[in-house]
Amino acid sequence: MMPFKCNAEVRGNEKITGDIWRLTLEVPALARVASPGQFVMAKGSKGSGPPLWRRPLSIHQVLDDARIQLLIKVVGPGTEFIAGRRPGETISLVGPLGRGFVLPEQSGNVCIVGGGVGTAPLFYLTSRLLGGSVKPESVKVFLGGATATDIMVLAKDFKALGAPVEIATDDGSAGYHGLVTELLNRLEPGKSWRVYSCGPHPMMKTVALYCLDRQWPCQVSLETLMACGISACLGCAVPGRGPTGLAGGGGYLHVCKEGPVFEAGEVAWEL
Amino acid sequence: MMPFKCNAEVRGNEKITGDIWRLTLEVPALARVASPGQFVMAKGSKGSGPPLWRRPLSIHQVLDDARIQLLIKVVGPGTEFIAGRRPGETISLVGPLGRGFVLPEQSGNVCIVGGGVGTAPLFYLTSRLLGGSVKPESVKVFLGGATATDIMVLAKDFKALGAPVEIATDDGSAGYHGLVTELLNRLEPGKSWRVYSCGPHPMMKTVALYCLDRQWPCQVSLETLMACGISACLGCAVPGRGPTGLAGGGGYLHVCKEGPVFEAGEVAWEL
Amino acid sequence: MGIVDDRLQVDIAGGLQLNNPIMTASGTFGYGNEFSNFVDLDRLGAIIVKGISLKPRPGNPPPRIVETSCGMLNAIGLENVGLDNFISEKMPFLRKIKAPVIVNILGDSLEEYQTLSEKLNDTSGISAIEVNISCPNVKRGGVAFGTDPAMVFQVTESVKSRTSRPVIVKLSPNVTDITATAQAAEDGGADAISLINTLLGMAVDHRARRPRLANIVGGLSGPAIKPVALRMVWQAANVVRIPVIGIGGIMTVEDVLEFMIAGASAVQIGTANLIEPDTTEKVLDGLLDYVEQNGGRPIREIIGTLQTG
Amino acid sequence: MGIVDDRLQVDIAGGLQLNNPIMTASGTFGYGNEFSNFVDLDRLGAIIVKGISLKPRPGNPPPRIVETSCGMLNAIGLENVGLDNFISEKMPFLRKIKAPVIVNILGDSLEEYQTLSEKLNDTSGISAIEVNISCPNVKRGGVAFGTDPAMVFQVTESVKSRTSRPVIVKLSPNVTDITATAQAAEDGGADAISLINTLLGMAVDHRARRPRLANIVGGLSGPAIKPVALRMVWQAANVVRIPVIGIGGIMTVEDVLEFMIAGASAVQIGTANLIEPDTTEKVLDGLLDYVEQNGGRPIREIIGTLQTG
Ligand SMILES: Cc1cc2nc3c(=O)[nH]c(=O)nc-3n(C[C@H](O)[C@H](O)[C@H](O)COP(=O)(O)OP(=O)(O)OC[C@H]3O[C@@H](n4cnc5c(N)ncnc54)[C@H](O)[C@@H]3O)c2cc1C
Ligand SMILES: Cc1cc2nc3c(=O)[nH]c(=O)nc-3n(C[C@H](O)[C@H](O)[C@H](O)COP(=O)(O)OP(=O)(O)OC[C@H]3O[C@@H](n4cnc5c(N)ncnc54)[C@H](O)[C@@H]3O)c2cc1C
Ligand SMILES: Cc1cc2nc3c(=O)[nH]c(=O)nc-3n(C[C@H](O)[C@H](O)[C@H](O)COP(=O)(O)O)c2cc1C
Ligand SMILES: Cc1cc2nc3c(=O)[nH]c(=O)nc-3n(C[C@H](O)[C@H](O)[C@H](O)COP(=O)(O)O)c2cc1C
Ligand code: FES
Ligand code: FES
Repeated sequence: MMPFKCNAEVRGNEKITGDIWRLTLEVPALARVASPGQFVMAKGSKGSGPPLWRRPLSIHQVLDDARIQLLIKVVGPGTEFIAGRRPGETISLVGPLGRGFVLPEQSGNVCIVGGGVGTAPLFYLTSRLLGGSVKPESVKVFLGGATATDIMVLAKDFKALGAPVEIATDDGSAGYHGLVTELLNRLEPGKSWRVYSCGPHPMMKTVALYCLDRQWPCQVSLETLMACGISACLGCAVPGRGPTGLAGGGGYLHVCKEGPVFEAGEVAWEL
Repeated sequence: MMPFKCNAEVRGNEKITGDIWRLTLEVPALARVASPGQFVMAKGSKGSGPPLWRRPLSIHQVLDDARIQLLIKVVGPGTEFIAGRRPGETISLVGPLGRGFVLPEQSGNVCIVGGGVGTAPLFYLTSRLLGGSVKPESVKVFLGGATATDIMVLAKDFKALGAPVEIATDDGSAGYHGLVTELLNRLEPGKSWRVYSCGPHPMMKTVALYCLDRQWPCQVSLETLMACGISACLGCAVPGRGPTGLAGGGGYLHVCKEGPVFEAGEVAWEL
Repeated sequence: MGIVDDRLQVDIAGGLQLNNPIMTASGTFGYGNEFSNFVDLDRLGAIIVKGISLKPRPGNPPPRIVETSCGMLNAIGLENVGLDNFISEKMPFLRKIKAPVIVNILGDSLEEYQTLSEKLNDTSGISAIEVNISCPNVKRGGVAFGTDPAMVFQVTESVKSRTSRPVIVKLSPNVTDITATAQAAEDGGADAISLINTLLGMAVDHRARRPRLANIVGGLSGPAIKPVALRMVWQAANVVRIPVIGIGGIMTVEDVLEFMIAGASAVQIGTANLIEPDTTEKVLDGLLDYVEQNGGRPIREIIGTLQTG
Repeated sequence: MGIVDDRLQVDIAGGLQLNNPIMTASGTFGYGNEFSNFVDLDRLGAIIVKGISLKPRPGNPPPRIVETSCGMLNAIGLENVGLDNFISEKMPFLRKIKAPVIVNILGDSLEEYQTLSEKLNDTSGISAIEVNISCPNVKRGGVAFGTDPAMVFQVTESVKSRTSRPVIVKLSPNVTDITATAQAAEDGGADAISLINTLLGMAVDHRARRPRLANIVGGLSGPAIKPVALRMVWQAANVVRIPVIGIGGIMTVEDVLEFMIAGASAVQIGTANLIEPDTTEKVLDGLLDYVEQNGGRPIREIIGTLQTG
């Protein structure tokens, strides 16, 4: 599906926690075609900024083939502008962008590992998985956050999808006291797991290496700075592995084009 | 009075016509000291812009020594931002700035000539004149605009002050069909008039030369681009006359410091 | 909009006539296909593709880009597919587009520029060559070429001698005197000059106490640099007789008019494509409106009409 | 804040120690008194006044300024009251301020620079001289001085020979190689260098088809130029041993930290004063907070700590 530019009308804007907001946008053309793991480039200013660049945001959920939802953590001027839009206002979007998650063709065990606002794309993924060949009882959702409030609303939403959720918090205020990656040890080692992950880079690295060790299929959604999101600037490079990867004598992967979702083995984690 | 920087709270925002707004700001420290013809530099953006510079705006009226009013015509991003502030929001101001109008020490005939939004500072001036030594019957207010809607609300406000108002419109939709400067011929030539004017540069030039011809005292309030308003950048230069003026072998006048109000004879109109 | 509007036509580079003055700046428009869903590529004045070198280049390590006030820095390091892949993989698509295709080339040595010119001369569907002598990201060669008039002359001359295609020389703004390099390009036989490439800049992460670009320095582009670009276009247009192509911070049709009035026969849009991918076509529509509001006078009449008296 | 906080002290220019690294940039802070209601002038690291010439100058005709994307152009043309009026009218106020006063000088000839240096040497209350060899607004002399290393050397040497005050040489960014002029200033005996002055730019009114500045070109300043300034400060600091003073687009304390990490011993704040007249003091407060958040380590420890490995 080729990306396009459009104006999306804000239909709802819900505060999740202190600095996290969920926007509901009416934009059927996008909602109909966006697949889990894809993202949009949203204008984070009036006119030509600042900020100058658009901001990449994952598709958090698609409703009724007509609306999309974004989960936004305010970290700077761009996210502040976008998260501050009120119902009735419009936001300029370019999308759908990038290569999303590859959904399993058959049923099997699936593990979702999300960290903080990185969980955004995993929600749409999980609802599609459960709407498809995957049964709730063969799914495990591990969510990590700094503290309980960061993650409780999301955990509730995942549970509402029917998925069993386990939580880890840095401060122990909810669930396991520690890193979400440590929950991976709870997966029965005998089984094979298909793992999907999104979150801070160190978290994904741990997940990826854990899975590579066990030869479990694992897909991660990377984040980089992006100027365009449409593979025009080549700014979003990450070192790749294999024949076309840097580590294999080749070059860089482009997160907005070949990603943001990669197989764990495609990324040169050591670089 | 030394200028200072402050945040003023918006108390009211009234639409005058299509693109003209009247803002009422709670800012007692300024309201107590601002004299007619002085201006403020208002921030026309969030953060450091764009626009980068503050925007010069005349003090349109002072209420109860506590509030000031600004009359703003939206012509670009700065005025759009300022005119768009809602009650409860604040605006950053630097002021009061510049040299205002010199009020007459004795009674006498006074003529006020305003063009479009240039009329802004003349309103505060007129209320101060009428509150002082000047009698309503010895005042004439000439207001010009492109069309009736541009000027009718202002005309009503001036009338409410008790001043007799005559109007000129470019399209003849109200009052005299022609330039406001042509109304000057209505002033009884035998009498001496003290003239105050603000508006587009060509209009003020006509007024100034008309008065200089008749040796009537005349004060004009000039507009230039301003980066600072506090006589730091020297950007707001206009050619002056006389020993210190360019035409007299001297230099430039600085609108934000020696002005914005000048005696008609101080300005080198021909340059 | 299938029919050509001759009121927008402009001449650049050795008899090459463009249907309109709106071109894409190298490195900001990929190889064209990335934008096929955002603009009608056929309508563009010309498409200039990402700079091509003889061999594929992986480019610089990340981070490669950083946002600045009204601009951005890039240190992509001229990542590109290399000449052979370009011809085999990218040209088939580009040949189907009605807009002229201009190939931006870069090399580490005179020989590389020459080989590139020769090989492109044998490739069909290429309307002109733009010689990038000014990219600040390549540490060898590139910088010296772009800032030394003698080298500019030499590169221009050797590219010209190997190709029958019109040659545009793209100048670096990181020089004391742009008129010297502009003149050198003209003397070397350039059919046109384009300017400006990016200004050398830097950004610092004060928390990490590290440069924000792995390459330490990068090229500044976007609205921030427009005043410098306009000045250099005006200065260069005052000394050369060949067409000047204006580049730098163009976002709107007003920006295009400013560059043309200052002396540009055509313009290139760069960073704006990254933010609003339909900029080129929007600007083109705006230019058409402008022509119509001005009594249908051809746009070329405004070139170099700046009144400085 | 009457007491001096030695954690903010920095050394610049021939043994001159500043209480803190925050200085005002010439031409954006008037003669100091314009800001006495906005900042506590006593607290500033140093005050650099509007550039002074031997005779009063009326400056350029208007328009002299224009706003650009995240920046501004000025072509004030170095309007100033002249040396004698400066000494008689402005110095009495400045002598009462506790902050060191640095006088920025400009001339059309070597002789003018020399005479200025001599006369200022005889004036009390002046802590240092900053030599503006780089202002793009003066058509005679100035431009050549600032861009040619040999001339930079010469001006520096002759100013140094006429004054016992520390001499700061202010460099032009409109050069191919900032390290060459930086080195020339050091070789000429400069006690410090400051950079950057404004980038030469231009703006066009497309409706009137006229330049927006009567002088046609002007100097670009403000956040837009910060990446270029940071790059040049870093480059210059890598080649000279004398202190480097960073200037260009500084608006916030983060900007100050970036310049210092890149190699600046102190900074000057210019355009920001025009917009937020209390910037210098706000930034100073921010710097104090920074020092306190960093365990009270003296700010000078961050100078030139950029890790590029
Ligand atoms: C494919 C993709 C999908 C994303 N999806 C979401 C999402 O669904 N919800 C969400 O809240 N955020 C998401 N992000 C991150 C989001 O794009 C950034 O937080 C945003 O661009 C920051 O813009 P800003 O102007 O608010 O802050 P800025 O001022 O630009 O940045 C604030 C700080 O965050 C850092 N930063 C910004 N962007 C990134 C990045 N991509 N990686 C690492 N550090 C960064 C900056 O260096 C700076 O320190 C996604 C990013 C990518 C690449
Ligand atoms: C002392 C003084 C008092 C003023 N008082 C008022 C007032 O009370 N109410 C009011 O509405 N406006 C007033 N103005 C004018 C007002 O400052 C400008 O309209 C405003 O700065 C424009 O900002 P902007 O960002 O909206 O538009 P911009 O995009 O900055 O400008 C829009 C257009 O207007 C032109 N322009 C902007 N400022 C001026 C100027 N000063 N002179 C001539 N042309 C200009 C620009 O060149 C441009 O073409 C005053 C100006 C001065 C100098
Ligand atoms: C991400 C990026 C990549 C670029 N790559 C090239 C390139 O490969 N060859 C080249 O000649 N110029 C390159 N440039 C420079 C642009 O073509 C253009 O000269 C410059 O960006 C100024 O124009 P702008 O301000 O409109 O972007 C690149 C610019 C950007 C932003
Ligand atoms: C309005 C204005 C006037 C200036 N006048 C002078 C001057 O007289 N002498 C000088 O050396 N620099 C002058 N400058 C340059 C500044 O001192 C400073 O080097 C430049 O503006 C970059 O810093 P900034 O981006 O913080 O403004 C002037 C700058 C501006 C904006
Ligand atoms: S963000 Fe521009 S190529 Fe990926
Ligand atoms: S506007 Fe800066 S001196 Fe008047």
